[in-house]
Amino acid sequence: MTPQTIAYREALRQGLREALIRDDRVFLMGEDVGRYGGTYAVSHGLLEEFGESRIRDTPLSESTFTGAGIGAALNGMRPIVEIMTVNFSLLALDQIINNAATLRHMSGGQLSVPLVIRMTTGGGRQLAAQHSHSLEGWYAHIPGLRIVAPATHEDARGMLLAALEDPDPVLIFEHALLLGAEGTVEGEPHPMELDHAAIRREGGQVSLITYGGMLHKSLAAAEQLAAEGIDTEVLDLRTLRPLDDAAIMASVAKTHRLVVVDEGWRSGSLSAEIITRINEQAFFELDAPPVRVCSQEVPVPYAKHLEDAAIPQVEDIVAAVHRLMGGSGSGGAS
Amino acid sequence: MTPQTIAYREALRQGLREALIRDDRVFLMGEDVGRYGGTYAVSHGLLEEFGESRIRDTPLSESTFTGAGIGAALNGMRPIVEIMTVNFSLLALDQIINNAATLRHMSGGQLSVPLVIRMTTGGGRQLAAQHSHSLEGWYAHIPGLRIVAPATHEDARGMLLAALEDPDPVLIFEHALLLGAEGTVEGEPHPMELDHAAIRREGGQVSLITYGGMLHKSLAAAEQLAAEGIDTEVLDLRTLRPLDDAAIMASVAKTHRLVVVDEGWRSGSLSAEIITRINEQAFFELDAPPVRVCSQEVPVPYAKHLEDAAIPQVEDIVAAVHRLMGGSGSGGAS
Amino acid sequence: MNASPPREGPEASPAIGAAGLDDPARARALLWQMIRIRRFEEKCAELYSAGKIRGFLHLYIGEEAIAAGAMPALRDTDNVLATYREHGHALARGVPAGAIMAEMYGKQEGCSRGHGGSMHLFDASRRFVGGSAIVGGSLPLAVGFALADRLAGRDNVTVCFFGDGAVAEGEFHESLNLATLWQLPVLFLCENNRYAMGTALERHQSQVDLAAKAAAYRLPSESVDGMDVVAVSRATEAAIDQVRGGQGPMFLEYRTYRFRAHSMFDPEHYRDKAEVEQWKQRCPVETFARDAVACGLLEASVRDEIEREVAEEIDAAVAFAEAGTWEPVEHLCRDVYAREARP
Amino acid sequence: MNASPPREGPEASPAIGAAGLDDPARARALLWQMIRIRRFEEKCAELYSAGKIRGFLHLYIGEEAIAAGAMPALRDTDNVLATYREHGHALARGVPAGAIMAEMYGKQEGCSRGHGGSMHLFDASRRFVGGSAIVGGSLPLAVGFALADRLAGRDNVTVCFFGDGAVAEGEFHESLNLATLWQLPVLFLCENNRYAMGTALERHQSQVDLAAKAAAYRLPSESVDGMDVVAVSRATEAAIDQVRGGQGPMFLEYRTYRFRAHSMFDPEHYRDKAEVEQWKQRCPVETFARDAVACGLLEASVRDEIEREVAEEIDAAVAFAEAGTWEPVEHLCRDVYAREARP
Ligand SMILES: Cc1ncc(C[n+]2csc(CCOP(=O)(O)OP(=O)(O)O)c2C)c(N)n1
Ligand SMILES: Cc1ncc(C[n+]2csc(CCOP(=O)(O)OP(=O)(O)O)c2C)c(N)n1
Ligand SMILES: [Mg+2]
Ligand SMILES: [Mg+2]
Repeated sequence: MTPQTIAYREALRQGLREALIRDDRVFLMGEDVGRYGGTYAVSHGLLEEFGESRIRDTPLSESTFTGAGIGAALNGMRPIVEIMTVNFSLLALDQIINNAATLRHMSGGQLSVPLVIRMTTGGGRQLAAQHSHSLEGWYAHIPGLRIVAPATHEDARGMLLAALEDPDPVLIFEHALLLGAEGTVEGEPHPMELDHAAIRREGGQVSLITYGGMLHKSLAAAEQLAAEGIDTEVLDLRTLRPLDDAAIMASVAKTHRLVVVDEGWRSGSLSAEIITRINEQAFFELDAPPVRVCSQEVPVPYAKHLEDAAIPQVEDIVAAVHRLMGGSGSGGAS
Repeated sequence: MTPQTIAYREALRQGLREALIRDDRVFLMGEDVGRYGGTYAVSHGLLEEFGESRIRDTPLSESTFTGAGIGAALNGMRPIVEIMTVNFSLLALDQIINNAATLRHMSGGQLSVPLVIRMTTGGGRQLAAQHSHSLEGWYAHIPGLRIVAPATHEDARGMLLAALEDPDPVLIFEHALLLGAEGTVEGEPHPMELDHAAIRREGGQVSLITYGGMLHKSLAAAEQLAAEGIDTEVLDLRTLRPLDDAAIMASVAKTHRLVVVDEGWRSGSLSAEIITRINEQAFFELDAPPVRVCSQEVPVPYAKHLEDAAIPQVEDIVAAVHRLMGGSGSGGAS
Repeated sequence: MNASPPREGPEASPAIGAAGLDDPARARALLWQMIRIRRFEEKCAELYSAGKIRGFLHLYIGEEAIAAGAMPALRDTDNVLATYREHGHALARGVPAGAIMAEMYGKQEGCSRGHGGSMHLFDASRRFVGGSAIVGGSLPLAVGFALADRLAGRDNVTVCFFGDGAVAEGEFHESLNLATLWQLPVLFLCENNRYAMGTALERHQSQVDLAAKAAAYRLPSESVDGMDVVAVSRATEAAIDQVRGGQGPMFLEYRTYRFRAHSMFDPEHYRDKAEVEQWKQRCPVETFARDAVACGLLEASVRDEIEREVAEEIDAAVAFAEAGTWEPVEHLCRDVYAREARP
Repeated sequence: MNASPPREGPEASPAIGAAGLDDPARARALLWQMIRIRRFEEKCAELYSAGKIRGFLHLYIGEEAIAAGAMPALRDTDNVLATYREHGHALARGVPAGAIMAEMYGKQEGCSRGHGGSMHLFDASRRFVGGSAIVGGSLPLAVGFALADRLAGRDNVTVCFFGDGAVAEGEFHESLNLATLWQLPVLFLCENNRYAMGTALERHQSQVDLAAKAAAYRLPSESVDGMDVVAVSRATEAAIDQVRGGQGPMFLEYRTYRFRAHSMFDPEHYRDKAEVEQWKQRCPVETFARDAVACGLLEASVRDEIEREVAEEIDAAVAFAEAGTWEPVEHLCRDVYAREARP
C-alpha cells in the first residue's frame, strides 16, 4: 500500500471511523460532534454514517457529559467523549480527577473506566486567553490518567485505537494548529501503542525533548541547526503520563545536552518534571544545565505579535540551543 | 506584649476577625461558614459578631459562589471566599483560571480582582482519595494567581491580611492537619507580607525546601538529623507563586545540597519546578543531584498504614537526606 | 405524576403506613432491614468512639425507611449509585455487613480493600457504585450508566441517591436535563433531610419544593413521605416500573430527616433540639413496628426476634472486620492503573 | 409576571412594533443604534475576509433589537456583562466604535489593549465587562456584581446577557438559585436564538420554554419578542425598574435568531436556508424602519440620514484602528499582576 497524504484532521477522522466500525461499544459524544460536523470538522460525516445513537450531540454541560462518559464506561461501553477544547475541560475537572482517575484504586480495583476523552489544545490562532490553554502537561500530574499527545498523522489516527483498548481513562490532546497540516499515513488504520516515546530525528550533540504541536517547531529548529552543523536529536514523548523515562535517559546519555520544548506556561510545566527526572536518573550525564523553552507566564493575548511572543517559536528553540552549546552554564529559560 | 499560645484554627479566626473589623468591604462567603460555624470551626462565632450580611452561608455551588466572589471583587468589595476544601475547588476551576487569573491581563489592565480564596488542603486524616488532595503546587502553574501556604501561626493569622491588601487574586491553602496544632502569635493581628520565603531553621550542610503541612515534618526531620550531626537548613517557601528564587538560591549556595519536601504527587509537583529553577540558576552550586520527597502517585487511600505510606513522613525526609549525604549520586525520589 | 406542595414540618402525610401492606413476610423484611441498618450504624458510632473507624462517618439514622423501602424494587442487573451517607444503601443492596465493616476498619477484606472507608463502599458484583464524597458527583455517572444500558438494549434501571444539598449543584441541573432530553432509564432519588450540613433547605434553595423544581425539566416527579417505609416502597416500585418501561427518567423526593449530626465532627449549632425531637416521633422503625403490630400484620414478638438476628449479624461483621488483615504496604500503588505503569 | 408558552416559528407576537412608540427622537435613536450595529458588523465580516481581524468572530446580525432596545434602560452606574457575541452590546453601551475596531485589529488603542479581540471587549469606565468566551461563565460574575452593589447600599442593577446554550450549563442553575435566594439586583437576559452553535434548542433543552424553566427558581420571568425593538425596550425597562426597586432578580427571554453563521468557520450544515430566510422576513431593522415610517413616526428620509452618519462613524473607526499601534512586545507580561511580580 502506498502512503496517503491527508490532513491531521482527516487522520483523526479515520481513527474515529475505524473505532466505530471495530467495536459496537464505541460511541462519540460531545458538543456539536454530529449535526454541526465537529467544531473543527473532525467528525464531519460520521453522523450520517453511524447515526444518532452513536454520534451524540450533547447540550453545553461539560461536567455532566464527561461524567456520563465515565458512567457508560463503568457500565460496559467504550465511550469517546469530545470536549471541544481543553479550555472548557476545566468545567469537567472534578469528574476527570475525582471520578475517572480515582475509581479503580478507590474501589480496591473493582471498577474500571475505559474512557477516552479527546480535546484540542494549544494556542496560535489568535483566540485569546480563554481559548488558548496548553494544559496537557498540567493534566499529567494526576495519577490514574493516561495523557497522550499525537503529533504525527499516524499517531493522530492510531493512538485513539490504542486508547480504546486501554482499560483506564486516556486523555488525547490534539493540537489545534496541526488540524489542517498535511502528512502521511500508511495502510489501514491500526492501533499505535501508547507506551513509548519516539525519536523523530536522530542526532548526537543535543536533544530536543518535546511533544504535540511543538514537535514540528522542534524539527524545524533542528533543520536550521543542522545547517549550522549542530547535530540535533528530536524526541517526541507521545505519551505525557506515564513518561518514557528510558527513552529520555537514553537520549541524554547520548547527547549530554538537552532542551525541553513545551507549550505549557514555564512554572510547573511538564518540562520541569522532565528536567527533574534527568537530575534524578542521569545527573552525571549532563554536560550543561538543561534548558527549557516554554510559554511566557501570561494569559495568551489576542494580538498576533503578542501571541507569537507568548508561545515558543522556532527561533526561541534555536536560540536556546545556541545558549546551551555556547556553554555559558547559566541557561535561563525562555 | 507576651506571645499567645493558640491553635492554628484560632490564628486563622483572629485573622478573619481583624480583616472584618478593618475594612467594611470585606465579607466571608462559603458553605457552612455561618450557622454551622465552619466545617473546621475556623469561622465559629463570626456570624454572631458580624451578622448575616458579612458572614454568608452559600448553597452547594462552588463554581457560582467563587464566580460571585470574583464579580464582587470587580465591583469594589474585598470578598473572602472559603471553598471548604481544595477537593471541591475543582468545581470552581473554570472561574479561578478563566476569570480570576485572566481578567486583568485580558482587559488590558483595566480590571482588578482583589479576591481572597481560602481552602483547606492535604491528607493525613483518613478521608480517602476524594478528600485528601494537595493541589496547591498544581495551582501554582497558573499566571495571574498568587498562591500562599501559611505554615506558622503568625502566617495563618497575618497572610490573610496581606492577601486582602493585594490587588490580585490570592489563594490561601490551609493544611487540614495543622488546624488543631498549637503555636504562638505576638501582639495584635497584622499583615504578614507575601513576597518572601523564610528560613525556619538555619543550617549549613543541607537544605530542606518545603511549605505548609510539610514544614513541621521537615523541622522534625532536621531535629533528628541534628542529633546525628547533620546541620540542616529548613526553608519555608510561604508563597508558592511567585516563588522566592533568591531565597532558594541563597540556601543552595550555602549548603550545596537540597531536598524538596512537598505533599503533592511526585510527577509534575512543585518540587520539580524548584529543582529545575536551581538547574537554571544555580546548577554549578550543586554538589549532588537534588532529591525530592513527595506523595506516592496514588489516590490517597483510607487505611491508615496505606495513607501514611502515600504521604511523606519524617522518616522519608530523614532517609532522603541520608541518601543525599551518602552521596551515591543517584538519589531516587521517595 | 406531579409535584405536591412542600410540607414544612415533620407531620405525616395522609398515612399509608403498615396498614397499606398485607404480606407479613414483606412487613417483616422491611422492619428487619430498617433495624439492621439502625443497629449497624449505632455500632459504627461506638466503634468510631473506640478509634476503630476513622475519617468521616455520616450516619443514616432516621432515614432508614428509604434504603429499606426502595432497594427491594430493584433487580440484580440494575445499578445503584449513592453518596458518602451510604451504609444503609449498601446493606439494603446486599453488600455483606462484614465486608462493609471491614472496609470501615481499613482492612483488605473490606468491600473496597480498605481504600475507601465509610464514604466509598463499592461492590461491583452487586452493581453498587456506592460511595461518592463529592456532592452531586454521582449524578452524571448515573446518566452514563443508564445511557450504556439503553445503547446495549438492556432494560435495566439506574437509581441514584443524593441529598437536598446536591440539588443546588450545577450537575443536578445538567444531569436532569440530559437524562430527560435523551429519555434515559434513570431514577433520581433525592433524600431531602432538610439540611445540607448546617444549611437548612430554605437557606440553600430558592424553590424548596424539590419535586416542583425537578418538574421544570419536564420529567415526572413526585414527593413521598420518607419516614414511611411502605410509602417509599410503593412509590419507588411504581417509579421503577415506569422507568423500566422506557418512559424516560423520573425524580422522587423522599421527605426525611437525619436524627444524628451530619458527621462525627458536627456540633449541631444550626438546629434546635426540639426540632430533632419532634421528628424522632416519626422514627421510621418505631412507627412501622408499632403500626404493623397494631394492625395485626406482625406478632409483637417479631421485634425481639429481629433484634436478635441483627445483633448476631453485626457481631459477626465486627468479628470479621477484627480478623481482617492489612494490605501490604508494598501494594500501595497497585490498581492505580490496570496495566502496570510507571508514572 | 409569568411564563408564556413557547413560540415555535418566526411569527411575530401580537405586535407592539413602532406603533407602540410616540417619541420620534426615541424611534430615531433605536433605528440608528440597530443600523449602526448592523453596518459595523458587516464591516467586521469584510475586514475578517481581508485578514485584518483574526481569531473567532461571532456576528450579532439579526439580533440587534436586543442590545439596541435594552441598553438605553440602564444608568451609567449599572453593570453590563455579556458574551463573545458582544459587539452590539458594546456599541449600545457607548464603548466607542473606534476602540472596538482597534481591539479587533489587536492594536493597543483597542478597548482591551489588543489583548482580547472580538470576544473580549471591556470598558471599565462604562462598567462594561463585556467579553466572556466561556459559555455561562459570566453569570456567577453578574451575581457577584449585584451582591457588591447590595452590600454597599447602591441601587444599581447588573444585567447579564447570555445565549440559550448557556441555560444548559450548571452555572445557570447555580446563579439563578443564588441570586433568587439572596434577592440580588441582577437581571438575567437570555438571547434565545434557538441554536447553540449547531445544536437546536429542542436538542439541548428538555424544557424549551426558557421562561418557564427560569420560573422554577421562583424569580419573575418573561418572554419577549426579540425581533421587536420596542417590545424589547418596554420589557427591559419594566424589568430594570422592578429589579432596581429591590424586588430581587428577574429573568427575561428574548426570542430571536441569528441570520449569520455561528462564527466565521461555521458551514451551517445544521439548519435549512429556508428557515433562515423565513426569519429574515422579521429583520428587526427593516420591520422597525418600515413600521416607523408607515405610522408616521419617522420621515422616510431618516433612513438615509442614519446610513450616512453610521457609514461615517464606521469609516472613522476603521481609520482609527488602522492608525493604531502595536503594543511593544516587551510589555507582554505587564498586567498579569498589578504588583510587578516574578512568576
Ligand atoms: C462538592 C462538595 N462540596 C462540599 C462538600 C462538603 N459536604 C459534604 S456533605 C455536605 C452536605 C450535603 O448535603 P445533602 O446533599 O443534603 O446530603 P446529606 O448530607 O444531608 O445527606 C457538604 C457541604 C462535598 N463533599 N462536596
Ligand atoms: C463552556 C464552553 N463550552 C463550549 C464552548 C464553545 N462554544 C462557543 S459558543 C457555543 C454555543 C453557545 O450558544 P448560545 O449560548 O446559545 O449562544 P449563541 O452563540 O447562540 O449566541 C459553544 C458551544 C464555549 N465557548 N464554552
Ligand atoms: Mg441533606
Ligand atoms: Mg444561541
